[in-house]
Amino acid sequence: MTLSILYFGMIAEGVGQSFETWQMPEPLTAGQLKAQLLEKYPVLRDRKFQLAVNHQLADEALPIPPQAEIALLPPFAGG
Amino acid sequence: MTLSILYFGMIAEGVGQSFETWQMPEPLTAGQLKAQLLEKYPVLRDRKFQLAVNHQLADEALPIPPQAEIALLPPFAGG
Amino acid sequence: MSSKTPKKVFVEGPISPAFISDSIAKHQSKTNIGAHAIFLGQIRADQKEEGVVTGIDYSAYPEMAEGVFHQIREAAFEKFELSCMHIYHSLGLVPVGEISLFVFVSSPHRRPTFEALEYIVEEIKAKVPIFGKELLGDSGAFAWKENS
Amino acid sequence: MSSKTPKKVFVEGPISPAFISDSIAKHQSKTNIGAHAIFLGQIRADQKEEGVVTGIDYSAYPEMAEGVFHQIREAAFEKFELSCMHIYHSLGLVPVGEISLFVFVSSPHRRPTFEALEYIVEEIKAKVPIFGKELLGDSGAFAWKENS
Repeated sequence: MTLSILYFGMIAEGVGQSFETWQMPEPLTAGQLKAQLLEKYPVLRDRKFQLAVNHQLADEALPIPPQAEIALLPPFAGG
Repeated sequence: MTLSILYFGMIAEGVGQSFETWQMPEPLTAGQLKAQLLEKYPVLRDRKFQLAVNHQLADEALPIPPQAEIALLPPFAGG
Repeated sequence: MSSKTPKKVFVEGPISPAFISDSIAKHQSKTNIGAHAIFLGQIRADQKEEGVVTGIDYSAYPEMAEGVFHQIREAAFEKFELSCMHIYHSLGLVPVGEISLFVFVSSPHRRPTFEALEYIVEEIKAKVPIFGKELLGDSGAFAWKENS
Repeated sequence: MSSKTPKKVFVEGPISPAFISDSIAKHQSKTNIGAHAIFLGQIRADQKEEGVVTGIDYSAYPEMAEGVFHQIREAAFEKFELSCMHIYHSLGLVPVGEISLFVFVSSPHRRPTFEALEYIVEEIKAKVPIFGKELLGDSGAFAWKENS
């Protein structure tokens, strides 16, 4: 499965990019994906963010569908 | 003592004028003045109004000062 | 009561959208403000027994009304953390669809603006000696408005 | 969820007072409306460690944000007796003193407008993926804004 991963605001600043694709050999949950992201980008350990899967906030148990659009969202600042 | 009496809105419409002066031979309270107004203008018995004395809402026990400005205020409709 | 002189509240006829945007624009130089809240009262075409409301003819006891507006201002500044407050109310004829009340509060933060806006509008409706004659249809009929 | 298509919320740069008065004027033909309430978010010149805020550069996750705005709209129409609701938010740079958020609700009566205004603003602050980079002083320093 191929995941699109989007980074926003201070998260994009931390990882140095706003978009990439990941090839995942087997199904995984949002929590497992988050662990892999923290491993690849240790800078994320110090930053608050939420994970959205296909435009919905996801809790850790959510299975990631194939071709999902993943977004790492820092704290909101609208208004 | 001479009182100025002001009528507003549906009260002015009822009594047919918006201003008059009354000569009062002796001191009286707001409640006594109200009784005299109802006697002179029976139409007021069917209309809701509050009495203001010198720009302040008055309860019935308030003594009317000499030269006071009295106002008969129908229900408020601001906004 | 403070010694500030009462601010002018009454305007003749409807309050225009351009007047409102001018008021907003005047606050853009006040860079401690983070939030504005605005209330507008607009004349509704209510159906009454004698016909549809076509406008409201407002009158007031101005000397007393200005004093009550001043008290409402002072109380609101006391209760809420406000940077600015403006109140405008129409006198005379305001046709249906036009604006007769404009309340405008500003603060560094949003919460005081919500609370102050509601407080001020409710106080005005309950305490200010303003009277409204609803004009009905085109027969010359009218009814006296009463706030609930 | 209704089948209505999401309304456009994002505007490029600040929201002008003229845009606000145009929105107000467009509601004067809706003669069942008796009350409008408006919230405006304005950029504050806060003092931070690295300098004074001179503006906020807003970005968003637009595909998700439009969906969340749509949910907030639907929920507000469900909860409150509203005739109209409009929400506009800036993207890109909004300088200090300028307006970045414009929420506009209308109803036959005043009470739903107060309640809906506060509900919608709080929901936007908490749930919409919008991000803000506060520009500080003129050294190029910045800080990321976080709603509380």
